[in-house]
Amino acid sequence: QDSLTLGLQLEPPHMDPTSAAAGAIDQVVYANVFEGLTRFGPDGSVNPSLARSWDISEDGLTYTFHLVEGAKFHDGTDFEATDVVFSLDRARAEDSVNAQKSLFAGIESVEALDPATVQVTLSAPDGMFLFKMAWGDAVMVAPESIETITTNPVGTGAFTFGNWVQGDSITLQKNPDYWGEPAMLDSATFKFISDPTAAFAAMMAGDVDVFVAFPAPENLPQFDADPRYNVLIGNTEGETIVAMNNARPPFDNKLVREAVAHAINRQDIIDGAMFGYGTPIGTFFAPHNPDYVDLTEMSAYDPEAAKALLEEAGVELPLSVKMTLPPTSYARRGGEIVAAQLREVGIVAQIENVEWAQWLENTFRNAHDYDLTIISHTEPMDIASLADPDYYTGYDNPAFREVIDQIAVESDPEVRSDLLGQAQTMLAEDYVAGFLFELPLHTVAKTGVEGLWINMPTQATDLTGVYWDN
Amino acid sequence: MNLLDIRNLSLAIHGTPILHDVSLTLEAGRILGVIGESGSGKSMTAFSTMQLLPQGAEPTGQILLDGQDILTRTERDMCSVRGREIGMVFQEPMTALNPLKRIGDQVAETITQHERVPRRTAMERAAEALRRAELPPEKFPMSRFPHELSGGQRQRVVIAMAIALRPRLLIADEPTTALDVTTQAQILALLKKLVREEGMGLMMISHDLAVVADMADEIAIMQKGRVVETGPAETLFREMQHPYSKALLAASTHAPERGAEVAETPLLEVRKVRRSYALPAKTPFGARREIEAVKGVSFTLKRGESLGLVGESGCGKSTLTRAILGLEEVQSGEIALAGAPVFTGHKPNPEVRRKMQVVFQDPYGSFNPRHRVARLVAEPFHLLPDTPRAERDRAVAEALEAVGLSAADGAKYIHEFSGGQRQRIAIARALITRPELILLDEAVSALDVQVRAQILDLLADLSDRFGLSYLFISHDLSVVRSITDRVLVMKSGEIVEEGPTEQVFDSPQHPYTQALVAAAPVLPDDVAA
Amino acid sequence: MSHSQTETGAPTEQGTLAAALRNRNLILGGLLTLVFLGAALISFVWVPYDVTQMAIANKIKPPYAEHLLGTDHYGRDILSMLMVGARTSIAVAVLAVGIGMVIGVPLGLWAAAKRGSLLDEVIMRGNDLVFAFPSLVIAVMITAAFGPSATNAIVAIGIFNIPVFARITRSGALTLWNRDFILAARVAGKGSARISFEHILPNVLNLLIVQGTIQFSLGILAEAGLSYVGLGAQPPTPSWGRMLADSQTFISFAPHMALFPGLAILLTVLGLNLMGDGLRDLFDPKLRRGRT
Amino acid sequence: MLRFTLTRLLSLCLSLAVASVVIFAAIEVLPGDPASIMLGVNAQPDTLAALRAELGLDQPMAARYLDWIGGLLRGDFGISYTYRTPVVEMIGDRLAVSLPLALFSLALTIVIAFPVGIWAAARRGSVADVAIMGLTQLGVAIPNFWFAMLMVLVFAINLQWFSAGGFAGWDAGLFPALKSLTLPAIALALPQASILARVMRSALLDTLSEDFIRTARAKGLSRREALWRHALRNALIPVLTIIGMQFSFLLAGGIIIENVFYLPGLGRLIFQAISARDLIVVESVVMLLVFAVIVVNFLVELAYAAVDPRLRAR
Ligand SMILES: Nc1ncnc2c1ncn2[C@@H]1O[C@H](COP(=O)(O)OP(=O)(O)OP(=O)(O)O)[C@@H](O)[C@H]1O
Ligand SMILES: Nc1ncnc2c1ncn2[C@@H]1O[C@H](COP(=O)(O)OP(=O)(O)OP(=O)(O)O)[C@@H](O)[C@H]1O
Ligand SMILES: [Mg+2]
Ligand SMILES: [Mg+2]
Repeated sequence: QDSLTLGLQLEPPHMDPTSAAAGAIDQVVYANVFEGLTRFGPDGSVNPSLARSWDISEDGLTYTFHLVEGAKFHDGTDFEATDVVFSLDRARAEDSVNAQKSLFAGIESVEALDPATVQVTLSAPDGMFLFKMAWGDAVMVAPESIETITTNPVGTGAFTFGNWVQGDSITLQKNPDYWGEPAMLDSATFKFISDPTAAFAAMMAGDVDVFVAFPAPENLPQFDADPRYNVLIGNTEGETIVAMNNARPPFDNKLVREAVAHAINRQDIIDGAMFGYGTPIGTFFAPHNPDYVDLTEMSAYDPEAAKALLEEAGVELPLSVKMTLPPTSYARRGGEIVAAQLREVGIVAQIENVEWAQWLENTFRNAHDYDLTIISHTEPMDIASLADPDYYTGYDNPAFREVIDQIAVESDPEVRSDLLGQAQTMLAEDYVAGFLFELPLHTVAKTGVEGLWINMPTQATDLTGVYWDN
Repeated sequence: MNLLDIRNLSLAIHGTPILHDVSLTLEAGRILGVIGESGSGKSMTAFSTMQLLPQGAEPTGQILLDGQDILTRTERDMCSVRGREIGMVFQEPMTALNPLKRIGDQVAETITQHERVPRRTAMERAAEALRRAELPPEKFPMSRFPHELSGGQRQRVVIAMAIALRPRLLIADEPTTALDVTTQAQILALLKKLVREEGMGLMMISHDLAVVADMADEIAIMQKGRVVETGPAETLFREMQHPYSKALLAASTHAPERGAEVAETPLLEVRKVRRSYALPAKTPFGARREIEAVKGVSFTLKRGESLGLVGESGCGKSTLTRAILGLEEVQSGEIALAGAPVFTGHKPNPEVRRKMQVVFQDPYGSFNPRHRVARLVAEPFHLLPDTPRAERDRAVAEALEAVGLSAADGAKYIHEFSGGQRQRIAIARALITRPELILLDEAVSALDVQVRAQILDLLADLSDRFGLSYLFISHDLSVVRSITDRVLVMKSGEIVEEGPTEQVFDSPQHPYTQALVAAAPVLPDDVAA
Repeated sequence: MSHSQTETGAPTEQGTLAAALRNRNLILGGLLTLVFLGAALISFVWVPYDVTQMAIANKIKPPYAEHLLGTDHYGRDILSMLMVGARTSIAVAVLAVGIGMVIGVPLGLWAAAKRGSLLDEVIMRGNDLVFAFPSLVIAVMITAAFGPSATNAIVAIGIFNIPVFARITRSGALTLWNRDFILAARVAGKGSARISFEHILPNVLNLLIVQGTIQFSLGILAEAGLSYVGLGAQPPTPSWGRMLADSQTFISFAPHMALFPGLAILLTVLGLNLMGDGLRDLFDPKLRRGRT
Repeated sequence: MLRFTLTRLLSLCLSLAVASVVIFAAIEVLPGDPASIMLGVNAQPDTLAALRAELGLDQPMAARYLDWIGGLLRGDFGISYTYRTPVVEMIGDRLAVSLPLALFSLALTIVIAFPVGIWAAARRGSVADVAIMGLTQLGVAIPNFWFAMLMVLVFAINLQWFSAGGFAGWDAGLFPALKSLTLPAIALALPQASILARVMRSALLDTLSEDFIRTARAKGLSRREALWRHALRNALIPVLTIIGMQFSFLLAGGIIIENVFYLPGLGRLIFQAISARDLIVVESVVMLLVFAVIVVNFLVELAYAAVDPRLRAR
């Protein structure tokens, strides 16, 4: 058997990972169709990809990338240094619609030294630059194919884009001319099944071989008990938090936030909303990261303390607030449990279920019109975003900002690690949010499918190493 | 053996007794005339014979057809009996036809139901049946729908349906009430022929004593659910015993006392009225065809006058009625009541409408089946706002009693009444507000002579006391003669003769009028005395 | 036959009542409906367990002595949820059907009365427009404008019901307008509005009763769909529809979570339908027993 | 007839014109910005602005309306914001699933509902009637997805006769395509058939008490024959009305079923489009639906006239 059918919950809107934030796009094309200069490994490490190696100047400002040889785009054209220049210039251009344009903000210039060498000059040293180049938004695209990239992506990867039945499935074909280790599968089909029950049925009926990010954790024990299936449990970069609007009452008062933190029983939420899957977190940082500091004790479940804190804060009980919930299942379920827990200490959280569009517009972006919300931040290393006082969390702490600024330019790992620890502690001490858990990743696969990523350091379904073991 | 032998038939509907020990017999090749009081159970006896009783009816006794009891027969059996062995002409032809099926198909269905014949043959035979029922397909295409026919035409469709298979027993419930006398004569001749030549048994229910006297071999008289008298036709009328029978016969020649003065002021003026109906075009984009039902009719009706309108079935009388009432717009011509046009612009004039009431030719269809009779009768009060409730109730009770029903009947629904009772309810409704003009379209056709006499007296009395005027449409010339001052004779959408009633009937000028008068059935002289 | 026939024409109240009592459908339907209405009412003063209280440790228990109908995925008592949920579900469905009828039926009557006219065209095309909007889109629009709440769910479902009732009413009325008793009413000087209500409406009532009960059950289910996109009763207020929707992924191993709300909907709708059938018989003059 | 057709066409055009304004106005005011949804939580303001410009969202509403409507007139429905493909193609693809599915389930609905409704009406009050009406009750009250799941459990997971969902595509051949629509069609048809059967029964009971049924019986028709040949047609008008509504509804109303069977149908397209605020897609689809509903109702109206000659005049 050399073809594989994978189930995914979300269908990508189109195929260009460099012009939309939809993780669903990367989920299909990252590492399969498109490759960047560097790439993420299954453990989140940054590895060479189209850049086989690189030199960094002393001052940390100049990166010289040596490109792999013999790489070709799927349309047959060679992959050369000019393509790198094109791709990076396109992403950082004035009218670029790259969803992560900030990744390229530090780039001063990009030059092709020769067909196999590219030099990137930064405006300031950036310890994260290679990491940034591994993102799906920084993949290399062919200038000739830009016009039709949304429907017919042309990359350098081990799979070529096959066929897209909109609303139903996308098929990838093995690229026979791949420059590196060829793929072991002949073809792979992604089927898009958004309904959790349908996902269960499709898996059970054998319609799909693998379901990446299986949406209903309550069904996992059934698969686990079934010898025909393997359940892979990994982690993502998703810190799931009860965000509190630090910029307006009552949550501008740290005591109230602390009360909320103590009113929340993480384990109940993990059990009730995630059916036991998910690692508790005590701050805004992924627990599988080596720099993670376990601060969960600071916000241990303690309703009595919560009540005392509320009294100390002098708020009138019952305290009535609004909890806006986006449509994801962890948010809706978690929200219901959080509301029940808050009620125990005298906070009445009125639940308002909203659509994603409304959540983005009203809660996240413009108005920040919310008291509480639940959301998972899935970008890797996104602790820095909290430093922005205009961020929806409304957290405004100059000290924290300073630490984050230092991290950005620090390249000594030890110092960085220390700074990251400081930042994490500051967030926990300020009770910026109710920190719940790291979003788990469940992949259900038929027995015999090997080589799947267990964790999701970035949104991707890397099929290059996947094979059937029969 | 008798063809039909009804023995001690009793019937109750939802526990209310309707028939008591009814016994009747009929031999093949003979005619049994059933006459009697309206509401006496004639139709119910007929329905029992067909086993087509309404919900909740429980018959007891025996109905023997060829010695076999119908009441114990299975429904399956009955299906092969109905239509083939027993045919039935229903009293109310207007509602008896399926509105969505072409008349040809409805007649042909009787045939296809019982015989395996190709559709073409069935249609040919249906055409034949219709022709025999005086509805030749050349003139009245079989593709017509019931609503495109006049009352009398529909009645003939029902007759054609019943005789299509030449059943051995035909039950005809008032088969000619909607037919003009000439057509009636032809239909009666047809029935007679079927009986005499083909040995059919005919049970004929009728209020027209003259017709019955002419047709029947045996006569049964019914009253209050009982057969009060039976006997051979030749002798029965002369040797009647039962007081009801005597009263009935006496009533047949009753003429109401009329003393109303006819003023010279015209009340209703009809000028050059034309009304045509659109028939569906033959091809989707072809021109529409039209038939002209009323072709330029003019007449006036004076205040206090009772004007008769007689004429061929289908000549446009009912159409004219609807036009006068302002229910349908006419193509041309004017209609004015007391000087005011019934139509102003394209809207009926409410002022005018207040002064008119009508008794429709089809009493059953003209009542909402979901309202109680009291409410139905009170409906015209809508025209007179602010009548107190109590007064209305009193008026309703009074009106019902005036037409020979009881006030308690107001609580019933319309389907619980007999044909004649419905007609009386319609009359009660028309009279209740004492309008200036009442249009009566075959308003007494379903009434027994006694009740009819009562109603005619009532009409005459109201006219005397309140100056009511009538436009009286009827096929029964003796009735027209007794109640109207003047008469119009209509044929094919035109008025062919007009004049004082006595004069027109005694010395008819137009050939059609002469034919009409000649065809009118009369009781034999010695009986009528 | 000893019963007296009242001599006044008025139908006796006892007659109707007696007929109603003899009507098995009506009684059974009424009882069923009462049970659920009663449960809803009782829930205002007493429920076995507080439905806002969760017991995660005790989640997804099949029925047992302490929780007669088991517990849901948050360990809440399903019986209590059903009782409280009855309030939302019945209210939403009843009111939504009410809105649909109160607006849709007159529209349909009006359009039928003016068949073929511009007015008919305008009404019916307007209905088409509303009907064509997927209810989801209407729901999203309403939430966007007014925020989510049960009231808005009622409005959204009600709006969707309007064209349904309008069409049904019009179709029934069209044929009735050809009947002769309409002519009689017009002779009595009644305008089309009056005729529509006095003569047409009683004769399309059967259709409306049937459609009403259908829309009622669809309304309960629609509320579930709407609360999924955020419209509808917001948690923790339970509703039957949402209980069902929530139970979807548990169906393969905890069917009781779906079974009981499903049964509740089923029985309520069954009750209403029986009542509808009973009413239909009660109002059908031809089926009435003699006035005894 | 010619005039009739012309006035009908005119009415259709006018209705569509009015509908377009209403639809556009109603949908454009929805809060939520397509650009912001596409670019996600990390997008910078300048990037958002650039994308809005690219999509033409920076234009004033009137200009966008004219643009859209002008395109519609030329048969060009515009380019989807999120999918970046022509809306016509997307709708076409989805219709290739939804239309056959709607027809399929409507056919099933009719095939089930007619006999059932007629049967029940013929045996009013009998045990069979009560049982059948109880079942239709179940059909109306059972949530769609529940029944769908049940069928999937039985026929896809246990018996493995069908796949649990998905659409094989017409390229795969008629049989596989129909096969993949079978379970969804049944799931959609069940409640619709129940509804139709109930309406059918009720309408039949109304006509069965008319006088002409008695006439038909007098001709020797059995109760059942009278029902089939005379009552049925008279009961058809409300039934046709319901069928018309059901078809319009089935075209896009099966969102839940499309989700459960992960079919790429019109309903899911609307759902996705509205969630992503792909307004141009929503507007175009709703426009299409309005068109479909009007056409269907026009056909229903024609059917009325075909059934009832009294409705032909005027
Ligand atoms: N469905 C019914 N329910 C109750 N009573 C009924 C019903 N149908 C008829 N009746 C009553 O039965 C009696 C006999 O009715 P039937 O129709 O046989 O009278 P009839 O002799 O044919 O009268 P007519 O000459 O007026 O037609 C009437 O008094 C009538 O009120
Ligand atoms: N809707 C219609 N469409 C076509 N033709 C019609 C329509 N209504 C009536 N007609 C025709 O118009 C003519 C006049 O009908 P009308 O009902 O006025 O007759 P009538 O004089 O009342 O007859 P009768 O005494 O039989 O009741 C008839 O020939 C009939 O066939
Ligand atoms: Mg009679
Ligand atoms: Mg007439």
